Amino acid sequence: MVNLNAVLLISFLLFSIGIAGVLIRRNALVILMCVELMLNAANLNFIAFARHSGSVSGQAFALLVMGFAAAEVAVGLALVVALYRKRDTVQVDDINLLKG
Amino acid sequence: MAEPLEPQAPEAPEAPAGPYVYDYLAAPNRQVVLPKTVPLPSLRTYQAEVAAAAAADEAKWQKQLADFEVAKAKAEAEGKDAPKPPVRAVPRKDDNDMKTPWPTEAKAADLLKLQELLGDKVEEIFEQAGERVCQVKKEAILEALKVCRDEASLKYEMLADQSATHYPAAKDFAFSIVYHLTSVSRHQRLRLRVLVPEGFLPDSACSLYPSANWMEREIYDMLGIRFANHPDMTRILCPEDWEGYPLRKEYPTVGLGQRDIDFRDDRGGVLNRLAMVKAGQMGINLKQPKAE
Amino acid sequence: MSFLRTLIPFDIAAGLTVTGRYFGKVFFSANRKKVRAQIKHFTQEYPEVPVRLQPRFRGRLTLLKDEQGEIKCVCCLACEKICPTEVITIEKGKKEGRKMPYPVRYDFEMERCIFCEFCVESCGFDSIILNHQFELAAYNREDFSLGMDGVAQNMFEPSPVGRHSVAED
Amino acid sequence: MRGYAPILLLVLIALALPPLVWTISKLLRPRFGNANKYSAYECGITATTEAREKFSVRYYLVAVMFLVFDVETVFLMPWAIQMKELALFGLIEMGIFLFLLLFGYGYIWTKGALTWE
Amino acid sequence: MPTMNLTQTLVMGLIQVVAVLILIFVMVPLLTFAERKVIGYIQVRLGATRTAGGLVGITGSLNRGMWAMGKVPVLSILRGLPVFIADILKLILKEDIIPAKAERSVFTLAPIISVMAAFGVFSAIAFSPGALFIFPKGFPIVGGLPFMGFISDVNVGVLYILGLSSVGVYGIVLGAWASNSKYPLLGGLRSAAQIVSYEVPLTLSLLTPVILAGSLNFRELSIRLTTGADMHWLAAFPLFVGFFIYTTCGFAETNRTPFDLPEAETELVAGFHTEYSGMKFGFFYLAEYTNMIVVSCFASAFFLGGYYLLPFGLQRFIPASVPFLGQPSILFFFLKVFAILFAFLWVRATLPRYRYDQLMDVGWKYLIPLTLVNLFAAAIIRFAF
Amino acid sequence: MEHLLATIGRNMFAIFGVLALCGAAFMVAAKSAVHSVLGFLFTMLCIAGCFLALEAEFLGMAQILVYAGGIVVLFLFVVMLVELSKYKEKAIFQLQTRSAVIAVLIGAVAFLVAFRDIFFGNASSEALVLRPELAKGLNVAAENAQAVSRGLFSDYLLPFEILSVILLVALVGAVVLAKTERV
Amino acid sequence: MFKNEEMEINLGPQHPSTHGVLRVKLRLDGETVTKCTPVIGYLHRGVEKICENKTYFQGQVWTDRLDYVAAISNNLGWAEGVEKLFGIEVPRRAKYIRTLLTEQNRLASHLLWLATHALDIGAMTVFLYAFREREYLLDLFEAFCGARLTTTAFRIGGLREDLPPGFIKDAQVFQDRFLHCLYEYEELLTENRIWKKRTVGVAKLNAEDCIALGVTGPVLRAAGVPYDIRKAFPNAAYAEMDFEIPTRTEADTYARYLVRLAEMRQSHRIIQQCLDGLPEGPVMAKIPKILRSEVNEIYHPIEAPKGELGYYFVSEKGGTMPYRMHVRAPSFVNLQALPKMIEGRLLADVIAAIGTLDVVLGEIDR
Amino acid sequence: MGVNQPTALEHVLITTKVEKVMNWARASSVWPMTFGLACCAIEMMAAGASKFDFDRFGAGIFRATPRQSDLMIVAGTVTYKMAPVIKKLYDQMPEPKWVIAMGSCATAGGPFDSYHTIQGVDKVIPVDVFIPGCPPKPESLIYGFLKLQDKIMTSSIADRYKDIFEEVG
Repeated sequence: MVNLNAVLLISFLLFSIGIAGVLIRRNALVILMCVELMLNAANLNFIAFARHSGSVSGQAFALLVMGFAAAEVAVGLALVVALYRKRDTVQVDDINLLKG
Repeated sequence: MAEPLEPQAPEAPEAPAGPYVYDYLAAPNRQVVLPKTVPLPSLRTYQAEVAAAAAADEAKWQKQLADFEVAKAKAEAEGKDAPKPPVRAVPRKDDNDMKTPWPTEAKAADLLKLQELLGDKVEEIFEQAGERVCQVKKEAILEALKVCRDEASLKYEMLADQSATHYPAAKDFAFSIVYHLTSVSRHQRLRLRVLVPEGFLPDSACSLYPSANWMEREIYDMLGIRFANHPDMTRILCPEDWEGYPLRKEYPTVGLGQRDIDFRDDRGGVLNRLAMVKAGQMGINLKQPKAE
Repeated sequence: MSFLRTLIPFDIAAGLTVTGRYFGKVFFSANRKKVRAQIKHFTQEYPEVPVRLQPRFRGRLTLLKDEQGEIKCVCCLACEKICPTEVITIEKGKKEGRKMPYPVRYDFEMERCIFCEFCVESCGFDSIILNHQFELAAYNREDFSLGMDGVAQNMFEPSPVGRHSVAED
Repeated sequence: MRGYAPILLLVLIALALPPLVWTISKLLRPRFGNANKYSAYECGITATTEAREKFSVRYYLVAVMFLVFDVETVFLMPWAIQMKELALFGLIEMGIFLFLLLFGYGYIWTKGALTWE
Repeated sequence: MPTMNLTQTLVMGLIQVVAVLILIFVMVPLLTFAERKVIGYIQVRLGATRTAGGLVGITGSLNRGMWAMGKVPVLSILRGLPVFIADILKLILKEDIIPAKAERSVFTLAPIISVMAAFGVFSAIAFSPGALFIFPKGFPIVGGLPFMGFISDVNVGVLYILGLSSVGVYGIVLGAWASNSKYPLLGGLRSAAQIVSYEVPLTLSLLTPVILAGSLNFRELSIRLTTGADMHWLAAFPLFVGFFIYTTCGFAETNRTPFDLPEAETELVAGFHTEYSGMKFGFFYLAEYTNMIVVSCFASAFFLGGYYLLPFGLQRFIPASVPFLGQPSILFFFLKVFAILFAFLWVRATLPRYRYDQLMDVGWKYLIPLTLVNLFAAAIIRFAF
Repeated sequence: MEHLLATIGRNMFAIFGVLALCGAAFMVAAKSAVHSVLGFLFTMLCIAGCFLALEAEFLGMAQILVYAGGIVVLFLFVVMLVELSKYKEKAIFQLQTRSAVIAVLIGAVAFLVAFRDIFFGNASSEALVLRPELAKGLNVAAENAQAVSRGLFSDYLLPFEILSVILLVALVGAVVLAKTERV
Repeated sequence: MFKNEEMEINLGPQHPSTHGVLRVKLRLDGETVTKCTPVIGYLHRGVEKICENKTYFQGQVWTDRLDYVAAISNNLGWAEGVEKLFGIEVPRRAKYIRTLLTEQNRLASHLLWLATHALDIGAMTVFLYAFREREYLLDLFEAFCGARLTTTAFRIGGLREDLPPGFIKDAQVFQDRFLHCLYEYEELLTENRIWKKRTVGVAKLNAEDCIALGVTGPVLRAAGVPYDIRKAFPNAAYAEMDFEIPTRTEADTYARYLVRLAEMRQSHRIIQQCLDGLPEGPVMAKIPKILRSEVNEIYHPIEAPKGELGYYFVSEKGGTMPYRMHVRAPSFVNLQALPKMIEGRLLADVIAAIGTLDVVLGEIDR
Repeated sequence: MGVNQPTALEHVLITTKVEKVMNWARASSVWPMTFGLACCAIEMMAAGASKFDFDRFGAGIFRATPRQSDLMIVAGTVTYKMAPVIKKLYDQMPEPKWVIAMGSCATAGGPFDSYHTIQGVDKVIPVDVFIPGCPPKPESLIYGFLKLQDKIMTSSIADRYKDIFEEVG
């Protein structure tokens, strides 16, 4: 049987890689991917604790999270595409709306 | 690694670097024979020829008669039998099913109408082998085409074909360009012809007949006649960098050597040497191509 | 009704019927005799079964010999002149005991030949024909220069055909 | 989770198979190349423009629509297997869920997102 | 089923995996061969009948034997069978070109992904409802254990198959992208969008049997659909419609005519694998045909009665006491698989291909509403009866 | 043998987890966005493996279906849409936020140090086992999908309905954003 | 939208659906064609130049290789053109046999068109069925003149030989079978929804554009213009034949498909009339062995399967070779309409448009 | 040219029967490229159609891309403009590869001895089998193909390297 600590450790590491990615990468697409990664880390915890507590509601909620993540990606990428069409770039530091 | 095998080619001349091409202009049996006549069908020429032939015939006959008279007088004088009176030669009738079509006076209403509309811009109209020909001045071709297309009684909507011929033997022109017009609604055909000298830019018919686009490009490609106001006057059949205009009479059928390319990977010059051997056996002149 | 036709693909079913019928025909016909009766041009298994050629088929040029084994050609050069692709070269010569000229060389460059039969048509002495040979492939271009004294291929004999042509029944 | 062990095994074998075959064939096959051989194929013409130039944004739209429907299917699955147990309640609930999605489907249909121009 | 220890599980799994691999490696080349033959027969020609080597020696006797085989009506379809071995061998012996502009790693990875997805899917298919035979007792390690007709019997088999087959699309997209050439790019993107689009109606049409049977387990679903006690006879209708929708989507998923746009030869040369040669292309080929078999297995199990003889609830008219016809059998399953595979080839030989926009229209505007209606009908039937 | 296999079986989660971490690291560090997507795909598949190891079958499959099958495809399409060779990133990392890496690393180390006992101490390790009394008559391990279904349709009704609205909004929003007028 | 949004792609010269070596440069916006430039000349063989150096008798063999799919039509144009140049009257039986063979060749050409067009659109079986029927016709050609494709069928002044024995019987066998074959193609294609989707409304070219671009043949007739040289300027024995000019008004690919199918039926009718009413008599006119021309200029069009095929000759006095020979190839002119037909449409329509134009590169490039 | 050296494994293969099996596989599964140039292309298509059925020899899978084909049937006239394209396509084919020059034009320029026509495709790429005829009958092509199969069957790895070094003919 899986050790709860192992789950927590791995989910934590995933989450921190996600955060690091969001902070250091310039490519908006990779940043979005990192956000997804963070969501997944959270899902992992949901499932682990659901297992731990013996109920399935954590799993059900993780499923919902997946749905929300999908919606988020759809809109996020639509934004990237829209920005790209306007600015010809997907680098976040090039995208400065105020500069017009 | 083994060295490439050297083929035994003792009698081959020392091969200079670079690929070889056939020297067509210097090669035997490849010389171009330029035509001596100008085969431009024309009623006027034909009539002149017929008249000249008839006159020559008549003159011959008169000479024969005169000869006969002389001979008769001589015979009478010598007291011999009178020679046979000459019989005027009747053209021999061939026993075949051929009826050579000669140019005749224009009788078709279309041609007369065209002459009426264009006036002195028409150089000549006639019919031959059932085809109507109208030769117009080279500056007026566009106008003639416009009349042909738009005039209600003519209505030649379609430019079926356009082509040109090279006449190196002619003096005051070098090319004839013919336009074959078809009236789809009236089922009539007409040939317009212009004679253009070298270097003259005839007007493009593209604006009136879009189908002329490629045909004029082809004429340019093959004969080197450029058209004014053409949207895209580039070569169409030959590659862009082609040298010469193939359908001109001075261009040899086998070309100027472009085709004798050799794409094989020649490792160590083996192929070159073999080509030299072969050429030596066949008596072919080889020359080095110009530097690119 | 048209909605129903859109929903249920009758048209596709019709096409499938046609192809399916053919599949059945070929699949269940023993020895393919039945099929061949219905569809004349069913696959001809060429290397195993010899090819049926039409009598007028234009194959390779062949020089004919008469009953005495003499070459019939009298070097009138009609074929050489008429040949559109100029693949025939004849060299006139004399031979003991023969009145008519005798071809010392009769070269036929098969690689350029277009098998138009103009030469045969022009020949007034019936001394050449196009035979029914079509198996002409070779590994080298040189093999196509036929003359009167070739070993592998010459102007009199058909070239040896491949070992695939072993006919059955 | 024992049931998944053979699956994992098969997947691993499937992953290992192509490299294995390639290694074998590498030992057997001839190799000889020149610059032409490694150039991109374009019907025999030397390509003059970059291949990765641009793609239609339609492909993105298709992917978005697929994603949404995919999520919908994932949520339909648990409902489908528990259909009998969830009874009318489930039917209505899924009806609302589907209705909202189909509303979007109809909307993008009218917007022309489904039409490939 | 006797409980197994871990080693036994693993060894048993290995045996079964090998069995499935053999199945794939026999079926796929046979399928390509059958494709030649069936399409050939439809087109009133013979297809492959002989191999190289004339009439002497080993190859000669091979050829002579096949010539004799041509005399027998139905057997003649086996003429030229060795050609498929030659095909594989030749592909292995062929040079493998990686274009200079291509992204080497991704270019190599793409066929692996394709093969992985196609093979992985096989592991959740149950070819037979139960044990095929039992290993004799004296057998090392696995003695006394049953050899099952499936690799593994997972609870969410349907979901697993759907998920893994959707991974297959990466092989195509990445292969196309890595080629860095125009025709593959156009073909690959088309292919990806097409597969992705038809995935929706495909999944939705698979939901029909799921609703009717209430399980995600491949084997259970299949058995319940045919012999389930709570199956109403009306359920045959949504299943019947679902079968056609599923097969249509399956044609599109596997890029077969009339949906073979991505590799439409007459437009895009060879689609996404234009730049692939040798065995890299061979693996794409393998994956494509494996996918065809997978689709056929699915249709056979869920819509055509699976292990039982008759589909659409007709099996109830044959009592279980009838010795062979009333019992489930692996033979019936494969019979149906072969029938659908034949349909694949038949359709390929008959129909023209859609244009790309029309293909997307068919998917999004025609099949999705149809499947939703069908799904609703199934739900009503399941709910009301 | 038996023991080895059992060990491997017990540590399946860890194996998948470490693989997922590798994938994630590759994703963040990769130069090309396509490589990033590949890393992302690999991570998602490994996380699905983790879910399976946690006996959440349905969720594992849903993970493959939604993430590997849907979201990554979307990412890939967008990457291929926007990443042209001429727009290659000059620098893949933001220079000004290099300090962020350090901050994150320091945070991670601090976290690990602070909870070292909990993570690595033997005493507190707790196996993830299901409490049978909470399974409500269902064999959760065997009928995971049914269980999730029950959970979803009883406890999370409202979020479920909200999700449909959000999906609707996402669909419409994405279409509207991407299908703007051509300039 | 994007700065560099258009992709340039070469279709051909080596491409499965460009019917030889046509190259089409396309600019694509996504899948939509914004600009289309056909590039020809990959099969330019200098036929016109060669024919200027060959006698009128020899020149025919090059016409075989122009439109190699319909060699007999090309032979007919050459033979009739030269006969017009010399004023030769051909015996009636020869005219009938020429008509018969030309129509059979039209069938063969249309069958090949159907085969390749269907293959381009994906219906591969039609390809093989059509080729199967075509083999019949090729057998007939081989029986008549000894070659299947490059027939060199006619001679100036008539024919070399009369029909071989058994020809009429074999031709009748084909006649009896052919309509059933046509029915099969129709079953496979005409009503098929995919075929209709691929062809209805695709590659439209209305009558005005057709005439302006010089497009002739089935493409023009599918636009509603009943222009057929067999009726407009009857040659061979067409004046004595009873047939109709099938037209459609939709001017799209489907209409052209239907027009060509109807034309096959009409050809079938003409062949039947030729077979039934074949007159007795000689097949060769009396002409001298060496033809020497007068100064003349001839343009002789005939209705080839693809459209108006015209031969333009300029002859010099006493010459045995044409001074200038020019071929007005139908495909050359028809291909000009390609950009007009497909610009603004999809990539797949390019294939359909090339197929529906029925181009043969041999006569385009010459 | 270091890449052209036989590998150690190939040295072993040369001395064993394995090579025979390899040759058999290659000869039995020759996939031609769809590459029609002119008239001969029509006969090539006819050879693939029902009556002759190229597929009987295991050569029925016409691949559109050079990357997946083994055989290039140069069917028709090779012109100056087309020659670089042919060269490129030939180069893009993976080893081992073969070329059949079908018809007089591809063999020697045929009737087109003119300015734009390459006199024989062997000036551009190495040719294995020449088939004269204008165009050759489909049976003729099949015969040429059988000759090619013979050539493949009797070839050896050693020959291949010799070919690469000499590259003549």
